[in-house]
Amino acid sequence: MSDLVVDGLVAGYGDVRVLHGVSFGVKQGEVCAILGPNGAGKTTLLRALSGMVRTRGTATLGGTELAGRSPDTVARLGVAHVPEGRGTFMPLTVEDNLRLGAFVRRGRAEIEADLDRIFTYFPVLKTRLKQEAGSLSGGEQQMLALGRALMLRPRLLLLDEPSLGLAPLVTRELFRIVQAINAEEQTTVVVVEQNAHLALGIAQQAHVLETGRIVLSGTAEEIRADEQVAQSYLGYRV
Amino acid sequence: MTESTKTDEKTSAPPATVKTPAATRWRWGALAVLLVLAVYAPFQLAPFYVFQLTMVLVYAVALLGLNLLVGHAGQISLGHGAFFAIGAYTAAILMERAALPYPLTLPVAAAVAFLIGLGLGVPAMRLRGLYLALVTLAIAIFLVPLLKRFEELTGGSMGLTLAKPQPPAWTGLAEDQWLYFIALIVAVGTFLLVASLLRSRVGRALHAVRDNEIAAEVMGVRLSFYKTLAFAWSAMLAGVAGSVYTWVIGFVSPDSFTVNLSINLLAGIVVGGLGSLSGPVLGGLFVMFVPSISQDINDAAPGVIFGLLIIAVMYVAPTGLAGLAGRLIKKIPRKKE
Amino acid sequence: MAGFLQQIVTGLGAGAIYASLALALVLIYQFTGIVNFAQGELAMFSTYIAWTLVAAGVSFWLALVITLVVSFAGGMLIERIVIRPVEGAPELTIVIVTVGLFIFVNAAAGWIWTFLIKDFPNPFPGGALELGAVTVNFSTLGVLGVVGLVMGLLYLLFQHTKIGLGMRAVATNPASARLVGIRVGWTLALGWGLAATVGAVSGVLVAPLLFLEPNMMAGVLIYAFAAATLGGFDSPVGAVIGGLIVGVAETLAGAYVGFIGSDLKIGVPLLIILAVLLLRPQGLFGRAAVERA
Amino acid sequence: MRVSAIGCTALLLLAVAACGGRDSGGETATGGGTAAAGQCAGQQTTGTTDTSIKLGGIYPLSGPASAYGDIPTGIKAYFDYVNAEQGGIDGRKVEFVVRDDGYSPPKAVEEARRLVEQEQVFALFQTLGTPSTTAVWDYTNQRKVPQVFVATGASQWGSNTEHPWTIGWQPDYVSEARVYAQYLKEERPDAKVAALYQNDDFGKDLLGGFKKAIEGTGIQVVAEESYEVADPTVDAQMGNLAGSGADVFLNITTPKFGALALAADAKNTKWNPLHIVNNVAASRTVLEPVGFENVQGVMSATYYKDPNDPTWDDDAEMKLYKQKMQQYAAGKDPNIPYHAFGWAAASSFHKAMDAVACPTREGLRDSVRNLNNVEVPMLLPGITMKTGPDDGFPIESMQLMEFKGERWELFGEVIDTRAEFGPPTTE
Repeated sequence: MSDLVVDGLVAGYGDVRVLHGVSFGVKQGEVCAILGPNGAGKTTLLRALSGMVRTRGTATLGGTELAGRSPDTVARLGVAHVPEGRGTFMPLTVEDNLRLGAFVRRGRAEIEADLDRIFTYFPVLKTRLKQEAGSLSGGEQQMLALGRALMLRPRLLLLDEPSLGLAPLVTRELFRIVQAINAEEQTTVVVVEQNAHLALGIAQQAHVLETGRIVLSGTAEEIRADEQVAQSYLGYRV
Repeated sequence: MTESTKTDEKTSAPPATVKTPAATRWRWGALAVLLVLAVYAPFQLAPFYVFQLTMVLVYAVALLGLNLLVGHAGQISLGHGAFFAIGAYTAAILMERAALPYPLTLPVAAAVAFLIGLGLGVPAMRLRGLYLALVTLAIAIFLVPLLKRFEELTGGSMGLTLAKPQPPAWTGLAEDQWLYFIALIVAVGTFLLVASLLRSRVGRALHAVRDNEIAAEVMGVRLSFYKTLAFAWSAMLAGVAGSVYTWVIGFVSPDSFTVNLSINLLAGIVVGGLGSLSGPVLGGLFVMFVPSISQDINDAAPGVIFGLLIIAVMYVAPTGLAGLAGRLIKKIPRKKE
Repeated sequence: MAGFLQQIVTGLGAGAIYASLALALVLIYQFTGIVNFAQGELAMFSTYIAWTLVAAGVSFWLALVITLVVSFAGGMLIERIVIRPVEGAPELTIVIVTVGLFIFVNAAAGWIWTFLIKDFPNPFPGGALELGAVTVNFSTLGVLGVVGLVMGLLYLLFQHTKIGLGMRAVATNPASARLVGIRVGWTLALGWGLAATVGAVSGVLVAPLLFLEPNMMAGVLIYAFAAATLGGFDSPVGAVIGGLIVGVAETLAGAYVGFIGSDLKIGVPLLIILAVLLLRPQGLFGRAAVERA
Repeated sequence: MRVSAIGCTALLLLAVAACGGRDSGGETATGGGTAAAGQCAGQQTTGTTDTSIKLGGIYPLSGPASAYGDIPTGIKAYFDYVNAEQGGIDGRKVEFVVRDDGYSPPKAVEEARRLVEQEQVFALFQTLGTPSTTAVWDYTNQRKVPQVFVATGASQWGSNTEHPWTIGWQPDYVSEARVYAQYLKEERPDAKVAALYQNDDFGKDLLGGFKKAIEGTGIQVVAEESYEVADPTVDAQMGNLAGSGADVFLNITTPKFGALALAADAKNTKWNPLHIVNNVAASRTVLEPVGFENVQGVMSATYYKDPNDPTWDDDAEMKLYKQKMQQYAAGKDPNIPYHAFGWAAASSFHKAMDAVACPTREGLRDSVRNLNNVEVPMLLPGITMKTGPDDGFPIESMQLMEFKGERWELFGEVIDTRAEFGPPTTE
């Protein structure tokens, strides 16, 4: 039984349609990778799920409709979206950024506990607590973005190109943490990634998106084994 | 700058015109009709309406300058009225104190406004957006007491009264018609000048500055140079409009050029439509006619209606009347399809 | 020397007036990146509401409370009704809408209450503090005190409450704020409400000193702009200090620089702004990143 | 997009042209006037018939100077009353068209042309403000359209000989300054005067007239400070003036700034000069917000009856004014002095029309320049309108007053400045 069910999702900007009916499902606690070339509509898909763009079709999370709702409502339903560019509140402190992640939650004690939990994943953030978020390095900012998302205690985590602009070593570390989070918190994750190799490394399921349509779906292993995918997105032949 | 404002700015830039042959024909046809009408109008209209249209043309020339700065270079000026005043006073002082024939005052007024624009533009153009708007606002406010201070030259708060240019006998034209044609020639001339300017390398550089300063800089556009130049040209056009204004009204005084003029001009170009060539004309019509319309609706408090009309136009046409007109026309053929 | 000190005190008195309105301007700018040209007029309108209540026999303090509440609601309403429809339009469009609002509110106030100047009760005692040869009016001290208090309350609100955190988030990155679940629309309305309330405080402070009439705030607005520019448009502290500097500088220049005199002293804030912006474009207390428009 | 926008502009202009063409009125149109006959033959009758007369007025109804927009309310009330109860002026019902110029000269030019060319008015009855009036007076005089009783006190309306069609009404600022100078000469021959003035023609005319009038006396101006109408306060100026040690303070301001200066003077307990406030700012409506206890002993001069002044409670004209205001300007406060000003000006116009030889534009022009001690009931007792071939100033007399208790008290004789000083001049 899939937790996230996307059915016939259509989305775009103004008169330009980007997604032409996308359907897939993600099981509770699974990581799902969305692959595809630039301009395929990967980012738009995540934006459609979190309500940042207008949509048609349905997308339900545990039976609750997400499509057509505003981003703040979707967040209140337990969806944390780490957008392209990380969405950091630059002039605010690291602590402010993290607390904003828990903006819709109540329960002071739990929130304080979650802060501590996030420092176990990202110890570096604890040392930078009173520093401006804008002064962090790219990798640290990505960690902050992840930490902010986790502060929501999300049921569904949407990650948009977490590797963008980061050094390979940092990227690998980041994906390791995502995997750990997924394992420990049982959070469902949808990750959009150029670096298919990395994404497939932590995903159970994967879909390839081209010009707004899913052209290929399967388990991570199946996708990795697909010759065309290998050629286009993995950069090597099987 | 936040992400959302970035996208806003992108959408606010007028889309590039796609010139299909049909569209080009349409365009030239419309322009030709417009010009014929403009030449024909003063022989058909009552002198009062001719005078009103003359003022529309004067404002249109000033707005053309403002459009260059705001619409094409993306810089906000709340001090355009000050350059208008500089042009007007230059013409008035030359006619009054130096007895210069009036046609000669226009190039001098243009040059003076250009130079002052250049001088103020060098420091002002290091500022962006809001800060530039406020500094130019301060210039507009400061000009009024400054004009009063140099009384021997400017006539102080009493201003200067001038004889209006008389039509040469051979034209057989009345005074209003003569002034109208002068304004029309100046308007057409400046419109052609600006149109060709925008098609040149300079125009492309300005658009690059407006759409993305950083990218423009990377592409090797000398930002401050073009911004300062845009500011000076904008001032020059305001100066040209100012000198024609002096001929038409025959009177300049500090009260003619209060900060309200600058604010009305900015409202005029935004209402008319930024970045389009018809925006200044529509804006000129707005500046000229809407205050009287407001009074016809409510003569107890015209400001109430004027304020509401400005807000209403911005609701209906957030990108200005030129954009609205464009959208309306676009809808017609679509229905036929 | 006493004359000089007295000039400074006079300047501080004027500066406190500018600062109070600058505070409201800065509030809106922080949230929306919009300079609200109608801010002073809204403050004037609020003051008329207070005046009407007092004239109807309501006690001053009760009238003040009612006015602040009404202004807050009015500010939010204006955001929902007037600004919301053009949300997403180019910034300049929104600025022009506030210009329209300026003209509308100004004319409406004249229509409703006439242009006769009105006496507004002064909450502060009428006397003055004599410090040697220098006289400091109690009303000047009162205005400075209230401006300081408002600034302190705003600081507490922004730095130590969840709503304040949300407002700062909306101010810096509205798209991202939406993603963490903040209702951005309501927060913006809240910002307008808050600015209108601070504006109302400014109007009530200013009215006993300048007399209440529809154009009461128009002159103050220009100086408030100067104050906000000088201090940095995103810094409430900067707005207040900017206001005081502008007030003192124009008074001193008007008094001691012969060429400037009273007629050209309005040029002094202009020069200060220009100098400050060229050396430090974000203003004295602003952040470089905020140069957004 | 641009393409169609130009098209639309074309259509719009076409529409403007079309609607303009329909009701175009030529320069020669007579506007339904009846041809004058007899001694009046050949004179202009535009805008008037045997049963009607159309007048146009230009005032700032919008913008920062809108306070003056109350003047036409008083005028309209007067004409409505005369139309309804006296059958108009000499059988001619008055139609009064008011236009808004927002205190902007170019707008005033436009509105003057609208009134003269489109509305075909008989005369411009009042344009307000020196800048707007100056902007249109060349036009009205070339057109030979009377521009009568303009609402500004600049002295050029009376002294300029090239504009016979334009004439002022209220005492000009120079005359007013002379009244104060005259008083000081007699009562305080060694006065040291500090002056606050508005930095425009009004402030400079009054201060200049005052300086001229005190030449050769022991009175001297020891300090002067100006303010701009855009200034929020005058505290800094008042501080400087207080430091001058003057014993007379001349307050040359418009109402709001007058109140600010009065309040600043009251607040400063160390400086207690004789405070003279000019007529423009001397209304009881200005003093009341300052607090009557703070303005005791303040001096001024006036020429028309202040509706706020209990002195006139039993005055027949004041009673009539208040009653008719209630009747014909319902909801308007008769105590606003601008309403009374408008009423007085309108009633002066009525008197001038009563005295015309011909009901023509020329007739009005000659009549207003040949007023022979015409009494206007709204003016102070003893003040009349008088003009002549070399005197273009209808009202030149004022009476001094001092604020006592809760009202102005007139004192001394009516001062005819012309008798004392000759024609006003700032030179």
